[in-house]
Amino acid sequence: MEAEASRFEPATFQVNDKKLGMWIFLASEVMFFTGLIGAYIILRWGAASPWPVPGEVLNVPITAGNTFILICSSVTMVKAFAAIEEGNQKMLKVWLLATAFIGASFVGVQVYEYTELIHHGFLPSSGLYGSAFFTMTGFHGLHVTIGVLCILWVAMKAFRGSYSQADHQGVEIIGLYWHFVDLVWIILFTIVYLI
Amino acid sequence: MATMMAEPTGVPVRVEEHPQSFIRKYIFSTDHKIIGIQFLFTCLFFLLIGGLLAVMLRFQLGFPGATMPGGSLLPETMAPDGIILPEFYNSLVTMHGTFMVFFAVMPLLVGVYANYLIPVQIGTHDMAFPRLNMMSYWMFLVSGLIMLSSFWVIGGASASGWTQYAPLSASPEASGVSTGQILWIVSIAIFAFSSLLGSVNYITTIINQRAPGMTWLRLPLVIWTLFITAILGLLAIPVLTAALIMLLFDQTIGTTFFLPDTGGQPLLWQHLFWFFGHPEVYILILPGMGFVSEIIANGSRKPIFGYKSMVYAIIAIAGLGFIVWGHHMFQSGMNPALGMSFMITTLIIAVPSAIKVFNWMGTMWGGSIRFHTPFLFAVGFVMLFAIGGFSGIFMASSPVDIFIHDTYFIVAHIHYVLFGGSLFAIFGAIYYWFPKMFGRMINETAGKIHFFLTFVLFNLVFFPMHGLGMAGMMRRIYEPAQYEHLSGIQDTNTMVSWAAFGLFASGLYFMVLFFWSLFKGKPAPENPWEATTLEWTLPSPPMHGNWKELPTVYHGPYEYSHPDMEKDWLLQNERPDVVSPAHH
Amino acid sequence: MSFRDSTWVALFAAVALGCGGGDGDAGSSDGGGDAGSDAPAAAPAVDPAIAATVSGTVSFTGTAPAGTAIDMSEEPACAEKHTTTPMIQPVRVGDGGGLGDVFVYVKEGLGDMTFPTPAAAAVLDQNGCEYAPHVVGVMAGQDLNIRNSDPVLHNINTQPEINRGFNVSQPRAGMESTRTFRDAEVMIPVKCDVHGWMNAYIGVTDNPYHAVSSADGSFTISGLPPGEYVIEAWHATLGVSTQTITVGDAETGTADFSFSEDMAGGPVPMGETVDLAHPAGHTAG
Amino acid sequence: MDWSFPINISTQGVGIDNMFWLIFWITGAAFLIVEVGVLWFLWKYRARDGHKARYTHGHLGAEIIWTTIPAVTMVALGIMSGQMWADIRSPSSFPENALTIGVSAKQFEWNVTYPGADRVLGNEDDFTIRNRFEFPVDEPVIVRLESEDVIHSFFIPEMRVKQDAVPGMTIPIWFEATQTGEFQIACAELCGLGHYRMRARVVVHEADAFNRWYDEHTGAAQVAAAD
Amino acid sequence: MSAEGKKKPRYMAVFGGLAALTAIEVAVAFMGFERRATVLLLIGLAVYKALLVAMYFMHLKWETRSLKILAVAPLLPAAIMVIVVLMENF
Repeated sequence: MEAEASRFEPATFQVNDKKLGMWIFLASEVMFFTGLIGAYIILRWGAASPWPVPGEVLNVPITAGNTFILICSSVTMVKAFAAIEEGNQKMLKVWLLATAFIGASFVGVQVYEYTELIHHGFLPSSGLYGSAFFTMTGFHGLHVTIGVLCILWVAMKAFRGSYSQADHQGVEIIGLYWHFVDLVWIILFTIVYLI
Repeated sequence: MATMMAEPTGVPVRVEEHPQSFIRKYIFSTDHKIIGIQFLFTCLFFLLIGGLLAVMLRFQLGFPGATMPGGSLLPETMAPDGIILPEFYNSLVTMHGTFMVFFAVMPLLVGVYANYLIPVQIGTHDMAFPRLNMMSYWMFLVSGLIMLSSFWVIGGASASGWTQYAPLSASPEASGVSTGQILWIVSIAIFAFSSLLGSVNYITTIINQRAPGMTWLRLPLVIWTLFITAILGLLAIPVLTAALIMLLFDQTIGTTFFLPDTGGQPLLWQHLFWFFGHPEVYILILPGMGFVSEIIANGSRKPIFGYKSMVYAIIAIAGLGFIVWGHHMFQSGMNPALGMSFMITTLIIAVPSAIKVFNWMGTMWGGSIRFHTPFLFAVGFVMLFAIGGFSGIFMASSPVDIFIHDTYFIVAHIHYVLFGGSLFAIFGAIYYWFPKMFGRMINETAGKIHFFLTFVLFNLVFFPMHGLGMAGMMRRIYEPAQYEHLSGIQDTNTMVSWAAFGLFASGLYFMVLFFWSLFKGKPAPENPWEATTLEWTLPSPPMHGNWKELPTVYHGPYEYSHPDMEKDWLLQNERPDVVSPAHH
Repeated sequence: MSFRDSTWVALFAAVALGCGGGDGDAGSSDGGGDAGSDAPAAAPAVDPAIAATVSGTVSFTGTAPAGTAIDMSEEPACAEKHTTTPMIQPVRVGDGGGLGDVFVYVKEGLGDMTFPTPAAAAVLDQNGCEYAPHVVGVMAGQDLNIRNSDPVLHNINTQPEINRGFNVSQPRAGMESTRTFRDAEVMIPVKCDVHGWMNAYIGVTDNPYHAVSSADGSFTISGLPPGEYVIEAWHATLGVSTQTITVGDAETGTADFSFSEDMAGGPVPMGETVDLAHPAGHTAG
Repeated sequence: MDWSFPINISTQGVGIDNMFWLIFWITGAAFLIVEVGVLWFLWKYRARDGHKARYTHGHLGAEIIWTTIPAVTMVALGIMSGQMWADIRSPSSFPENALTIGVSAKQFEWNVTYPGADRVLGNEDDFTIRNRFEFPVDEPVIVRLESEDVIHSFFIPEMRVKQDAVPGMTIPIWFEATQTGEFQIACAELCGLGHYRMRARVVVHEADAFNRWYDEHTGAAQVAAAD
Repeated sequence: MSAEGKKKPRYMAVFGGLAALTAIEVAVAFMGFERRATVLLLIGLAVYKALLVAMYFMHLKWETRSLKILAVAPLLPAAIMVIVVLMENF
């Protein structure tokens, strides 16, 4: 058994599998969004014709609000994590459900935004800006949706009482994913809507 | 046991063989060994497909317009009365590349051996995420079958080359392929996700699950190469996924990322593709280098020469691999200034490869060489990979590349690296670990026959291609001889085609040998090659969960011919009678 | 070579396992839809005793635009088939002012009668790097037999708007490929991307009553049931001209059309459906 | 069997071929060292009774040697190639007042546009000829490459010229022929089912022959413009 | 587990910061400064917000050095790709 004790000799990360795995997965997510956002930057930089002014095509105020919503969801998520760290099962459930709800409403607002834009004739097929806008925000939206589903699943496990002060990796790694998605949105919002 | 469970790492510990149904055990298995074997069988099937496509396109090149034997089996849109059509030829070229790169060589290296070897060589019970591992296999299988099915949809399979250069790949009007093209994209996207799951799994496992005493510099080189490969895949493949999504949307919902009419940039596709594609090239060769290091050390009965420099070379290749992609684009209209810098980085990346070749020679030097089949293939790898490396230098020099770019010179180059390199390493690995995987030996004589057939025929097929390239024969040309400057090359092409058929036959011979040995081969001992790494301490085949109690590692991976010992190999978990002089 | 044969079997077996071999025939029926599926049901055959005929000539007034010479020096195999320099001739005027390559067909008046598809295939040949004929008519569902009489690569790139198009290649002399079009469409442009000058037009109608004017401008549509018809003449650069004609039992009506140089550059309808069931719909435009 | 370069008829080709053979001899030497070395080791160190393998983990000196030698060689090659690359492709290397010809690729033809009598490309007296690319010997020619549909590649083996034609871009290249004769443009980038037939005639004329040919066509062009 | 034993991070403060920065961003975007200044400013703000999220919400602040490196590592190839391809247009 002393063999077991020394099995992480020399300690490299001192992080358990699931968390390490999530961070590694996020690394690949970084590259994925770099592919999309990078393509946008490159196309815009190299565009021959003048690029449309985001503020005139898109509804920035609404999206600013939506950004705020997503930030809120990040806070509730981290609150959930803090709760279970103190072993507070009740608040864990509350905050998780809150996060899921706020996340869902973010997607809702995005869907509304899409319908409005399409109604006003701004489509994926309307030029480079349309292409890039819908592809980038669309795939971010997809990530959010998946995140919401995962959070609901974690919440379900929370109601089953699968998490404890000692062991709550589930909450922690879904949190990592959720905050990453939030982080990506922060970048996207600036690049796509403001610049 | 309890203490092990309580361990913070949550390592799944399955020590005793608990009975499982056939389905759970062999089909939807989470055991890394079974998954590795599933990958092996699937990949061999796809390898066969890829070879078959090669035979067909070689037939057209060798006997332009002749009726292909059995060709009448093909639908009229591919080969009316056995005569291959140009559009079908383009599909053949595309799908041969696709199957060999994505569904044969890459998963054979990563899917099969990363899965099988990582846990048994670093000394743990299983992968960090066994279920993800299973998922990764099934997604791989699905993507492969989707790709295969695209031959039979209206318009046929994708015909824009495995590099899928837009706009040809983005506009059905131009390529004449729509459904097949979409299936290609979807299939590779699924494949990308599958290998992403794999990478996460491998990296986590190698970082967190090493047995006690298995320090970074005691890892077998196979593990090092697989680790770096996983990192390359992790960072490169998502970029391809992103590009594929854009391409798919260009195809289907009218976006214009790569379509110039509305400002899209065709070159953007090439940049994104090759940003993935060049690391991919190293994904395809690094694990092979790992196998070869393992086998050469074993065959020469010597510690690998310059273990550390090997490790650093691997890391250097990976690092440089991310800044050389532009050498695929010297003639693509890329800014010439960029071409300049890419040329320098590309030439530099030849250095670590050279180091490895010399280290392998250094390992053989002063050895006591045993010529078992795996060793023959490993040596074949060194000799042929060297040629591939040299021919690469011609392409790296951008002025020379002006002429040989997109000619058969580069076809020769890629095959010396991917076939002479990767595939020889894979054959070596199959022969080397077959006893461990299936508990039976492959007959040595039969194996050596396979080696010599393959080695000779391979060179007959691919060496003349350097000449064809110098004569100016372009890639992906359905009927070269109708160009004036190529009027003289038909007999070369015919000869190459015959050799290619022979090479395919030797492949079939191997398949037969493989499956025959599976059932009829004589039982394998625990350590048939008298090797030193941890998997050889396990019974052949190892049981579910590998170890009852995890081994402890005392020294480096290749302690052969230790002076103070009677037998000439020292397993990693063996303490020599005297103090081991392992690391200095 | 037997080993290759055997591996063939292997592949197909493998595939049968792999993807259920389900869509095995989808590829082979590529192109203009499959013939059998919606060929007209057995129709009232027109009694030859009362069958009427419409014939006439298409004439051209004015001076035809000068043709441009084609440089076939890169395709000697084609060049040697021509005694005179081959020309691109948008308007082919025969002696006596007859206008050739005009597609004449019954546009309206057959109500919702259906007709059996002609068993004989229409032929579109590629000879001397030119399409022969330049304009060909088929009935929906009728076989169109595309031939290559040249020892060089031609690709047949059809660009319909209603039917499913196809783009097939014929790398060798003597190759044939048979296609059909599911729906009536006037006209379907055809081009060969390897030889920029090669183009042709396929007229697809719901009935067998169509003709292409010969070099002297004459055409004949026979076997018509008696009745009143709208006849349209279509030319690739001069556009269309329509007239109504009534033919009684077993009589022969005459419909002469005349095109003039000032019609050039006008709109030429392409990819129009000709739906006999609803004569009102789909007129020019 | 014709296994070596086609004849070279361009000024740039000389350097390219020389660089090729330089690399050929360098890698050839390395090739011998590796292959002969391996075979020799295999023979010399084959397992024999009573003979045990040397127990060594490597040798720093050796590592340094076989790291530096390749590194130096590569950098040297890089510098030489870089110079040549700049002479061929860098914008500054383009000759002044060279004859400029437009080449536009489409599936599966090369349309060559010559400047009209005024010898200036891009105005109404230009004339376009399908699949015929004619230019004078001993005079630098600039080709402005374009593509209408997909990516093609403009390849004249004897001229040692290859450049992709990318839709949406105009890519200039230049070269100078040193011999007259008839050659072919080949398409070197997969561009669809007719890719393998996408070739055009290249004619390199003596200067005065070229001028005669040119005047005929400019004449023709004016006539065409008239009606 | 990572934050165990350390003093609780003040999540609400971070949240306030993020909200405020977002408001500032929108303001900047419509303030109509000189173009380059706007872009630089916006990018700066976005990066700062991203850092806040990573450091506090994702607890990177309390992780081992090697994990911090792992988290930042992919940004290198990412930056290389974008920057190099941008050079096309120079």
